[in-house]
Amino acid sequence: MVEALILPLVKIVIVLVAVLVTVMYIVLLERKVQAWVQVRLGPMRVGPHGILQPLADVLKLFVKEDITPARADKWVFTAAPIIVLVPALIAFAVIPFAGDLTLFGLTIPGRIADVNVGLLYVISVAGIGIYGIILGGWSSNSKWALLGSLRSSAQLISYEIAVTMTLVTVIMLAGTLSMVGIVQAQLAKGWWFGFMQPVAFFIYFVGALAETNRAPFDLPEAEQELVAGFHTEYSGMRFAFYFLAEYANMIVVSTVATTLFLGGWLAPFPNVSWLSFLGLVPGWAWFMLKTFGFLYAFLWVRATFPRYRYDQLMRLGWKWLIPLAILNVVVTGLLKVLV
Amino acid sequence: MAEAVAFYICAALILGFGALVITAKSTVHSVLYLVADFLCVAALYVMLQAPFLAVIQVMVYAGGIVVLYLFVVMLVNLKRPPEAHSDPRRLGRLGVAMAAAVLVEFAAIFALGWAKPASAGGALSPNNVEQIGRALYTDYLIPFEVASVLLLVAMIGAIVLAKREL
Amino acid sequence: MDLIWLIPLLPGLGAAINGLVGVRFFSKRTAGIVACSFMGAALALALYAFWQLLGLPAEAREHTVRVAPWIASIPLQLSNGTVGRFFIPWGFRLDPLSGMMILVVTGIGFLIHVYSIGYMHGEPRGGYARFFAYLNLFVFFMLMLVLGDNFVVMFVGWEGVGLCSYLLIGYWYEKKSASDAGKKAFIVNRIGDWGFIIGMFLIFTTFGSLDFREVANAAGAMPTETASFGLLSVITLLLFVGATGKSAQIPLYVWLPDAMEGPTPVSALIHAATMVTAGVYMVGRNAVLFSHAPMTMQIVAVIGVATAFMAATIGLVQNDIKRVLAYSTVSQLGFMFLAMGVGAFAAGAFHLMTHAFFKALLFLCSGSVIHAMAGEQDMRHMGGLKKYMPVTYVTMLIGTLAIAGIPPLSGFFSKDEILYRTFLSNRIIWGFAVVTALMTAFYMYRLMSLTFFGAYRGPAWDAGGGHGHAAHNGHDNHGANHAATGHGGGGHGGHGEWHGPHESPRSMTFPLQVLAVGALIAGFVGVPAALGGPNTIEHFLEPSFVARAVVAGPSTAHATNTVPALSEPASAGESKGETAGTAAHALETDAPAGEHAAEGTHEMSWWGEMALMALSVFVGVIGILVAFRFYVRSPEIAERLAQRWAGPHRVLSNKYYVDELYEATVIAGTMASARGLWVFDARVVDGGVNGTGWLTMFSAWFSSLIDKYIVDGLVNLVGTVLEESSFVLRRLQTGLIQNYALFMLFGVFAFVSVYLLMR
Amino acid sequence: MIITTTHYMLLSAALFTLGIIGVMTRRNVIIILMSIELMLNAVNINFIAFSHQLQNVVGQVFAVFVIVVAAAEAAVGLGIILAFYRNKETVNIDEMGLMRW
Repeated sequence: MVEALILPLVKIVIVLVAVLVTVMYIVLLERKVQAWVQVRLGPMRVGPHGILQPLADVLKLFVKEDITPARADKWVFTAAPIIVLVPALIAFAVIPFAGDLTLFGLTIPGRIADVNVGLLYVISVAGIGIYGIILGGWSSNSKWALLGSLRSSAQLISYEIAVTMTLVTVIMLAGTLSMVGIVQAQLAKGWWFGFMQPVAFFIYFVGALAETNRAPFDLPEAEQELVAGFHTEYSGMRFAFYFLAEYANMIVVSTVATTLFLGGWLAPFPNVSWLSFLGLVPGWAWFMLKTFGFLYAFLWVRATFPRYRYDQLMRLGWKWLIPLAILNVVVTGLLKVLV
Repeated sequence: MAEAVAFYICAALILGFGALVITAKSTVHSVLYLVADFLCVAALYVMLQAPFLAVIQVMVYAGGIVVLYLFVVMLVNLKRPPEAHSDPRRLGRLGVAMAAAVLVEFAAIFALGWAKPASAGGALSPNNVEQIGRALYTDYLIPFEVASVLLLVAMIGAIVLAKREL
Repeated sequence: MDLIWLIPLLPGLGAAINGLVGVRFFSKRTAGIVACSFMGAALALALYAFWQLLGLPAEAREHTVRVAPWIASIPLQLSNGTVGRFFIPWGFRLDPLSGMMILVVTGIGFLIHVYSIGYMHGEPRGGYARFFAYLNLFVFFMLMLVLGDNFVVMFVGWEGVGLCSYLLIGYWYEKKSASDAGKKAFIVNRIGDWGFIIGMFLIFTTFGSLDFREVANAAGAMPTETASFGLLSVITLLLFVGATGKSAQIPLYVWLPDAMEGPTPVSALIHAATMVTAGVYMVGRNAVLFSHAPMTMQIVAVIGVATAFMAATIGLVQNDIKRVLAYSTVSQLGFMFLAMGVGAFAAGAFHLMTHAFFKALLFLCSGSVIHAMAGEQDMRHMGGLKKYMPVTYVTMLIGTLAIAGIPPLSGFFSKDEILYRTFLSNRIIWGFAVVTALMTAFYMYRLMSLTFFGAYRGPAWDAGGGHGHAAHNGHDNHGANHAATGHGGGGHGGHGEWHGPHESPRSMTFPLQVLAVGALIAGFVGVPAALGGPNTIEHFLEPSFVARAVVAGPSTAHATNTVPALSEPASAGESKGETAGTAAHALETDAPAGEHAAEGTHEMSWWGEMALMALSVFVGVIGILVAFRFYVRSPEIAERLAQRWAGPHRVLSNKYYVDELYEATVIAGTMASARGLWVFDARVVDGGVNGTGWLTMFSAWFSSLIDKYIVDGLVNLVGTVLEESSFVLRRLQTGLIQNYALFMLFGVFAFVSVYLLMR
Repeated sequence: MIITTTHYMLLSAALFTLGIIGVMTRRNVIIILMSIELMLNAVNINFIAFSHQLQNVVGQVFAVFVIVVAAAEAAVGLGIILAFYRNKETVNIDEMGLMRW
């Protein structure tokens, strides 16, 4: 009873809290990083060095008036942010944050569930999130929102293909769809798949930027053109949901990248004997470290690159990344057969 | 017991959402009900020890096909209600009656146990992704290839149809 | 000598340049220089080749050059059942006969080219270049004819010279008589070519080759057809038909006099010196074949002497200066064929050469006269031109004496040789030949007399310009006048204002002088043994007329034996003492020798030969003297004679009515049969076609009825049935998809119900 | 209370009938297409139920093929609807009678 019900519930609560706190502080981190890159200070007023700024933001969003546009489809308008947020959160169900932990005599797996089609689960759940964006834009009954949602969904669908193709190469290397199995395969091979599949890793990174609508692919919410994209008409708590979902998605793709390409909870080079002291650091710490590294790359890219034009974005996706990813699959298959 | 509860909940949701799909006034709502219906069907698949199919159902149906429907619904920006015009010769009620009659007949056949399913033959492991893959790439290779050609043709056909001018 | 293929090619090149470029772009001067320089080059090359040929030993004087294959080897079945190779190379062969011919062709051709520069200068620029292109082209084909080492290459040349002859006779094509004459020459030649081609076919199927040397060798191995008229006789007769066409013999001579419509240099070159001798050359080339067919030889001799006699008689009364020369040419060609016919091939070829010289000379002189008289050709309007044109007078006198056979001019030697050999062969023919020689001397001197002696009878001229205009150079602008006055009677056109007879320019008199020298001395290459000469030409030419002794012994002996008086050409001189008596007898009688002379008198005593010579000289002198008396001393005698013998005179003047005869028979027959064929075509063939058409239309109409009522009826029936039934059935097709689906659903319901009911 | 394959078959039949009723009654072509998707899903439920019943993977393989066909059908069908809508400004199936007599 404890292992079947209580333990998963506890883990779910832990993960949810951790994700929400992380989101809050990722926002602060983003503002700080942006500021430092632009030689500014960033938020400084709330708490020392603005450390309490996220709390203030949350408070503001909670108390703000929630406006529903007059001719909006209210039902859908309300449901859309939830449809976005829920898949982003349930995707964490199959992410292995750590190896097996032993606590109070119990062996606790370092994840909520180990589904044998875990990777496909992540992909399919991520696909559901698109509905939220489309419906949000459509139900707002606003041109800005509609155009933003169309752009966004087209972009998501396009880059989903390339990203899925890179995942196929990982599946081919690991021989399993299970997230835990993929990490164990990296342990068995002695190499992170990021080193074995640099091309796939690169495509995944670019695709992840586009999937999460991050700069330089933040076309759907391009402020200068579309005000705020699909969530132009949202405010207050519903806007907070979208906001949350976006950053939660960032964390999802970062954790997936960590699991697939960077060895998950494994210490670097676990089978190199003189580096074994790295194993003293617990697995969940390595996982956090890698995930934050990946997230930092997101922020870094945002501060560095200018935004793509829409046709350039599509051309990059369809004419470069997808063919490259398919080629990568073919080459990987050939090498698997020949080597 | 738990399985039965889960089944009846799932079945109720499936039929309920199905009914909503065919009765909803707004096409967009109809699409949303369809998605919900599919998700429930996916849950049913999980109960039937077909997790791969469940995931595929979500990924392809919910994540792909129904998005397409949604797009089309949004693009078909109708100026008048889509069901405004009704041909006097249509036999809708007769169709419903006939469908009900067929359902009753089938239900009779199933419920009275006249059609007995055969007993279990092989062994299906819970993790059957590998089995499906083997079947697809060995015994069903040619249907698989034909299906891929079908998809390619459908893709080209859809592009040709949807593009305003080539 | 390996470059002999260049000899024909050079004039060909000249023709191409003048014809393709010159007609449009060359000035008259350039065109003339181009043509003459190519001819000069060909002449130089020919001389060089000939000199090399002389350097070889007598047996080896035969050199073949094959430039390229033409018709690759085609296997064809022969008459004897074996398979022959029909292989035709572009082969050229230089041997004594063709060597002599190329010298004649290039030498005289060159002189006539030079002459033409002066003679044709009144022509417009394009026509001038065209003329020279034609002339060069002619020389090209003529050289091909004489140099070709097989029948086909020879035939190319043969047809080519025919074409050039046509082009040049019709050079003034605006004039109907000229173009008619050209067509006549062409068509009459075609008749002869027909024989030639059939002969060629027969030769190939008989011998399996068309190479002259191979054919001669093969023929040499065959028995002489003394008794029967065999295959060789047929072949040679057919070849001779070709020769009569080209060389203007009875019955195909009629085109040659008309050919005088062409410019005079053309007459000289083609219709006197070279082309017309092609037939003679061809017969000589196939001497072995002919000598194996004595019956054909007999025919050749008879035709030859008949032609000679007939043409000479016509020539007696003609008044057109060129026509006299034309008939003279026909007559002399007859002599050559006579020589061939009696087996004196070398003598015939020798006469060919000397004739080329003096006849070219005579024609060019006549051209000079015509030039001087501004196109006048009628001798009755000439006279006394001696003082106006001394060079022409002297050279023409030389030519006349040469043709009349006065020693030591060239004509004497060759004609005497022919007469001698004829005497040995057949006395009757010899008699005719002697009479012809007499007439030759007569009409030639008549021509001289009417032209140069006596009083001037021509039109008066405007003496205002004096005589100082003599040198007509090319800078005078005659073109416009020429075009305005049209072409004078066949010579060259108007000179604008005519200032009376005058000597011709240097370019014309120079060839006259050269040719006169030739006519004087050309005979010395053939001084007969009787006069102590070596008779060089006969020895030189002999290898061309015999089969090569390549076959085995007995047949070789046979082959040489069958060439009478040729295999041992010098025997006449060596054994002169032995048969002196018979010869004397033969000389005295001067009558038909009878049958015993046919075989027995193949050789004569020295005295006999001398006597024959004296006789021929005597005949020549007589002819000259009579002509002198008739036409210079007392012209009224000629008129009296003409009146007394009015009938024969009219016949002669009208050339025995041969043209009219042909008109009435051949041409009218052809036209009539053509009309008949046309009627046949119009009535029977067209009627058949129309009948077929009508039948087709009728059957089409009938089948259309079937189509309309039966086939269409069935189709319409089907359509009607369907249409009617559709009125009922289309009620089901509401266009509502759901209704269709309902039908399907109903089907499912029915099946399930059946399942439920049946179980 | 054991859930047998018959339960799944009854569920499938009910869902299929719902699809039929949708096809029969609605005039919006898009909804008709969606009803057809419902019917296909009903078929898939049957396939997988039998796959479970027979412990045989072939049923699932066929379900995959059905999904493939459904995807193709949706793509082409929606393409046709778009093209038709562009010309006639309607998606009402009762107004799609061009080929009727």
